[in-house]
Amino acid sequence: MAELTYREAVAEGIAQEMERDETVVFLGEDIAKAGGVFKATVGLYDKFGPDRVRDTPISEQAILGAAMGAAMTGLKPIAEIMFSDFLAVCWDIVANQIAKIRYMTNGQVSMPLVIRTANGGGARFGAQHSQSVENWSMMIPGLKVVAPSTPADVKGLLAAAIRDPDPVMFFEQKSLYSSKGDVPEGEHIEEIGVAKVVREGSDVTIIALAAMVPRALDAADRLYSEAGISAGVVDLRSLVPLDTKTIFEQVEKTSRLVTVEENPRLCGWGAEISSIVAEERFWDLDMPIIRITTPHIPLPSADELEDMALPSVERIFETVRQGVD
Amino acid sequence: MAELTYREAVAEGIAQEMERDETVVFLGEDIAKAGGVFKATVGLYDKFGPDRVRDTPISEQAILGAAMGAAMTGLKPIAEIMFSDFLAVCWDIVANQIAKIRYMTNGQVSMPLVIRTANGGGARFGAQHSQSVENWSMMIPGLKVVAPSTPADVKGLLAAAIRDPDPVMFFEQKSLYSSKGDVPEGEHIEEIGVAKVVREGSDVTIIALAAMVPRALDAADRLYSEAGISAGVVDLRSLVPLDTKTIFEQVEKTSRLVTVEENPRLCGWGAEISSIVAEERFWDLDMPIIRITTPHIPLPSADELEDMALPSVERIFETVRQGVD
Amino acid sequence: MAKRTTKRRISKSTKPKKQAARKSKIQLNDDIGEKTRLRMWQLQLEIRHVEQRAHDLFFQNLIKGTSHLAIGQEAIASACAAVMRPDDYTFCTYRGHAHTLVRGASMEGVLGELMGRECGLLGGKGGSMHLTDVEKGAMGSYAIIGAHLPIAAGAAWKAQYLKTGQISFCFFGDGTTNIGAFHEALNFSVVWKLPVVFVCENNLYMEYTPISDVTAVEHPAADRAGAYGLESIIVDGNDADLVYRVARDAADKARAGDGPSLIEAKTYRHSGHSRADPATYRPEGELEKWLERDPLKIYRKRLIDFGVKESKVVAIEKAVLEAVDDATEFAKNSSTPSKDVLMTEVWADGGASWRN
Amino acid sequence: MAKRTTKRRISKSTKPKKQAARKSKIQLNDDIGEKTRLRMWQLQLEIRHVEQRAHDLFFQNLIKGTSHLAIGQEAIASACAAVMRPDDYTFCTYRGHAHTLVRGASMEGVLGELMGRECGLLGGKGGSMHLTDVEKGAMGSYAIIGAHLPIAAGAAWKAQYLKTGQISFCFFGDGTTNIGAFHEALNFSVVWKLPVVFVCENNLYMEYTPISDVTAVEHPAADRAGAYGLESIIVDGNDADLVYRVARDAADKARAGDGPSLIEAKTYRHSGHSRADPATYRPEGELEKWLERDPLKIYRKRLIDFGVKESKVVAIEKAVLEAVDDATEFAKNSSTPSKDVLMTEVWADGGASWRN
Ligand SMILES: Cc1ncc(C[n+]2csc(CCOP(=O)(O)OP(=O)(O)O)c2C)c(N)n1
Ligand SMILES: Cc1ncc(C[n+]2csc(CCOP(=O)(O)OP(=O)(O)O)c2C)c(N)n1
Ligand SMILES: [Mg+2]
Ligand SMILES: [Mg+2]
Repeated sequence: MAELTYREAVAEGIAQEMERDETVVFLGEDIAKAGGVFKATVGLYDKFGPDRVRDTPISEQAILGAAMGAAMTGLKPIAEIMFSDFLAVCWDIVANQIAKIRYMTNGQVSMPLVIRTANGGGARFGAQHSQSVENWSMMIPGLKVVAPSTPADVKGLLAAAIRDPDPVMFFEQKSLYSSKGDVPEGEHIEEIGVAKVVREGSDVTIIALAAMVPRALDAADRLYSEAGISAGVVDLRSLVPLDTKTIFEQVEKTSRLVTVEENPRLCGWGAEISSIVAEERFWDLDMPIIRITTPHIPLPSADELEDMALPSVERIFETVRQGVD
Repeated sequence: MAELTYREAVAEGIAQEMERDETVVFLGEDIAKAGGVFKATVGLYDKFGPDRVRDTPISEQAILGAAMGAAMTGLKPIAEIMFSDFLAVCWDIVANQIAKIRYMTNGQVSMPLVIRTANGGGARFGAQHSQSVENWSMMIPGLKVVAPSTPADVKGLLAAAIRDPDPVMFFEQKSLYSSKGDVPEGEHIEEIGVAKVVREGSDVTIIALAAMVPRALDAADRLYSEAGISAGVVDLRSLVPLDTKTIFEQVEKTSRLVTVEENPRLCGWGAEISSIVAEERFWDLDMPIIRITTPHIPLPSADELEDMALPSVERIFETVRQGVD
Repeated sequence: MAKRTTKRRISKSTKPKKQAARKSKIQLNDDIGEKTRLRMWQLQLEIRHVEQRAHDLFFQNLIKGTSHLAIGQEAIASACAAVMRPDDYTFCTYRGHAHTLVRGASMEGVLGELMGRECGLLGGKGGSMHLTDVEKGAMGSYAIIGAHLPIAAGAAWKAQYLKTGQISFCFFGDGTTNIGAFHEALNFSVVWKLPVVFVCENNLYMEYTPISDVTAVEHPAADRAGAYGLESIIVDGNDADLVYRVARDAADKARAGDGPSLIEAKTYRHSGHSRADPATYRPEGELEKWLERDPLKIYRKRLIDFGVKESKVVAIEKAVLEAVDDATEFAKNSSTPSKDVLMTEVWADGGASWRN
Repeated sequence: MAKRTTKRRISKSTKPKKQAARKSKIQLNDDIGEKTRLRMWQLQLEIRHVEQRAHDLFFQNLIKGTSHLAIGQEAIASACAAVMRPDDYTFCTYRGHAHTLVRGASMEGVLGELMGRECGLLGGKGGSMHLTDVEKGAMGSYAIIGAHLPIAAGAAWKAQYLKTGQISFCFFGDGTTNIGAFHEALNFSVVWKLPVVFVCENNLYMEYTPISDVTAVEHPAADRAGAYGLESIIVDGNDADLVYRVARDAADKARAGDGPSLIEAKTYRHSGHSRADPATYRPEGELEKWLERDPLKIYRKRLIDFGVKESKVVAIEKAVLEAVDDATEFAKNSSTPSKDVLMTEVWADGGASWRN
């Protein structure tokens, strides 16, 4: 084990896979010589050279188009879209092309690629550089969607995403880049599609993702110490495939479900989970399903406003406490 | 009253507003001289001339960018995006610019525009020309989302959308273009954000949108005649604003809720409604909330496959019957 | 300094001398040669007759949805195919029956897909706008304007990275030059020096709107070449020999590691944009003018002038027609897709499951 | 035929004769004139000092998030502002403090927004990348590359349609010329003959990557002008007079109904791309070379050479510094936004409700 930051784990995960597989290549804006604007890819250019780690123009459609063309002809590209908000400028390539081509061609074309992107708020960057858009991808059939919350998962899930024969949207949460954690040394790989029960609980289950996981854990601590409520926390880790098995197990156990999302309210992944549970585990529920989300507004930039908008430990604590009451 | 097709109602709605307001202008690909590829805008060019009804290059970002710039400086543009799938090529302008600018500028900028687009499947056009993407818009804060199911609502809601001071995504369902219905003559305007109970029922409430409304109605007829189940049908008409009041009234009355969506499963609007009801009307429910959707796959093109994928009258009938049982 | 933009305008073909057949024979075996010419003749016929069949099947209600015919544009797809190596990549549009066929995709596969049959290239899942035959190098037909230009660049990137010597051909229309992805793909390909040949088939119209109404320059592709430091190339797209030569030069350049080319081929579609379009927006006489420049008419005359026996020319046509008839029968008799395939091939594991 | 692309290269300014002050005086009142020159001097100073203050406040942790300074690029914004009518429209990027200020937005408003205070132009809701002051014609700063080019065209469309005589100025960087929206906006504006002036501030870098590494042509904007039938214009962007003249010509053209222009102004940012960037990727000596061509240095010398009294030049600078100090104090003392504003102004009714 070594203690790494979330951002260092990105480069580790990529390096691990580039070392074992010559067909893994990496492209994006300022990712090579400069090591990425979040410094998450420092060292890769020096290690793997200009043929495998390539800077691009500001041309997101070309970046993802190139990744797609390379993936369908034998490479395993990793493409960086600097901020997840910018997926909007190349959404056609993601949603209409990459996601659909295997199905449309009845399996003739494979699409083993990874799109990495910095997701989420908390950095005072304003509404166009702070969105949590994992649900944009979840709603498109044909995309796998992964969002790690710890450095170890960054490394293990990113490696898994690179090996995956299908397109994986890999959301790195901006506000976690400088967080630290133990990461297995040497080859490390995790399974995509498996949620993790990061805290056992008996009264209520809180399902969270990415930056909301540490907040849910903090809230769970307070719920226990301040209100005597035993809250389990599930780190979803992947939205597609979705680990409904783990969700159901926890719901069966606690009969109460709360989801915590960083994305704005409407059509977030919490809605999907709520609807699945309301359909398939309805009779297990002892409490309305509660969703905690950023309100349905663009994200403001001033410290106080942004902090108010994103689900806070306090809000999670209060909402769950009142809900369970 | 005059009997019009859904497509004719589009031109009527636009003409009504262009006549009363000089600042209403209309742009898009092949919409002027050719009257639109769905022939929904025939006659407008002749009536209002080349300054107000303008053909554009194949440049969706320019189309919506121009509409946005014109809206923020005093015009009321209507922009056509030929197929809703193509929203992906200009998604940045929709999701990051148009939707956010009022909030980001603290209200300095208004955005009175309408984006019309042909939505949905059933025409054997394949995965890139058949998507139902109203949920793409619903999930973006700052967009209003309207999807009419009848010619009268096309005229009345489109007129309302044009008058609305906020950006409205107006989804015309492709498979309904040739359907007919009575439309009020003379000025006709509907209120955005009000759902319509199109069939009263006491056992179960079916919530539907656009092309799913006639199917839900047919299924309700069969449920009554073949299974003795009294199913109410709500035509949602608008996703944002969402008429939760009407939804709650129906749920309180029937205690059973089924949503019918044409979009693929994950993060569809049905999930949002299910989650709202599971949170706020949980104790009224006597049955799990059921969602009927297109499966989470790209849409296939062959007749049999596409028909299997989209929610059919048969599937709605069977699912509701079994659910209520 | 910016590279000076160079220009090439190719509209004159090798003129065969009218005299002795023997002399013609020699010319026939010029840089193109008889074998290639007969192949291009056959390919053009295959496109023409499959497209006409598609047209007929449509009006028999055996083809649903939409379809976009390339009648009148056959020379371009055929000549480029004649230039390609079997392992080269083709990327094309919804107007891509032609480009798919010429790579060797079966007529049953093409017509079957249009008819939504099990024998279709995509098993009925893709439809006419997405014809693909990966084994033949036909890497897909793309139905949203612009996207396949950077995708073609990506396939070229793979060839460059693995040094396979393959190249990408990317076909698109005049209208496509006004969308953002065109610009990004061109710049990107030049900067990365990718082995890709971009071929703009300028048929004068987007859907129903003349390209000149919506484009800032006269030649939508060629007048933009300079913006990427590329040579401005315009070729008569109805003359397969001329297209062959520019395509061959571009392919040679790409294979030599000298990067992309952008070719504008002037042509015309004889029918409307898609099945339902009667093309009433065309000025009177325009179609007639272009019918005189029908690529098949031109090429038939060329072959005869070159001294190829008429019987040989006709025999090829007859064989193609028979093949089209056989394929039609086969496709008609193919069953509709089985219900099971609805939920297959979303993922590489063959399935469609998004949950455990 | 395509319009021949014409080229203009402007890098030599009016040379004031070194002799008598009286003579210079006459030159000072040339086509630009003293009043405009002093205004441009003041505007450049305002930008410089507000930006430097922003830099300082950042390192005092009073500005969060990010910020993108225009130190070194002041001449462009200032000269264009001097050309504009008060009712003209400005569209700019995240590097837009400059462009917003020169339209007359208050320094408190700008600094306050950077600091997330209630007095900010956007009440703390937008942040440094979205400065907007609609009353002053500053129609917004856009933080996703490319989008504001077609938006600026849209504002120009409105002016054209309502015949108001207004024009749009749209500012963007060299890196922006490689994204699709650039291409769409240029073509669209030319086809519709919109009164919009596109100004590319070529500061040699996108974020950390030299523009020449990722661009197919040497002059990212000017070498693309021909692709839209536009004149290729390059101007020394560090000389306000030169920028003023090309901007004035372009504005005149737009107002006369003759459509858009594309101006490439060569310049350099003295600091890194954004607050956290130490700009270590720059070759040694590059910054120093450009510091010698500092627009303020150039312009100060110009004024003195023209015979403007040094005391006058200095007085303006002093007044600007005082204004910046006052604005800083004001902004520091402004409260943080009240919690109520979180849920306002999503909709025109002032609220944020998505349901009844
Ligand atoms: C992004 C996008 N916008 C619009 C369309 C609708 N559309 C399909 S074909 C077409 C015209 C394309 O013209 P061109 O590129 O000249 O090709 P051609 O059809 O003439 O071969 C249009 C506008 C589309 N498919 N994708
Ligand atoms: C679509 C998009 N891609 C990437 C970025 C990240 N980004 C912000 S500024 C920038 C560089 C822009 O360079 P240029 O246009 O030259 O402007 P400059 O910053 O030099 O003024 C990049 C890549 C972005 N904001 N939007
Ligand atoms: Mg065309
Ligand atoms: Mg720059």
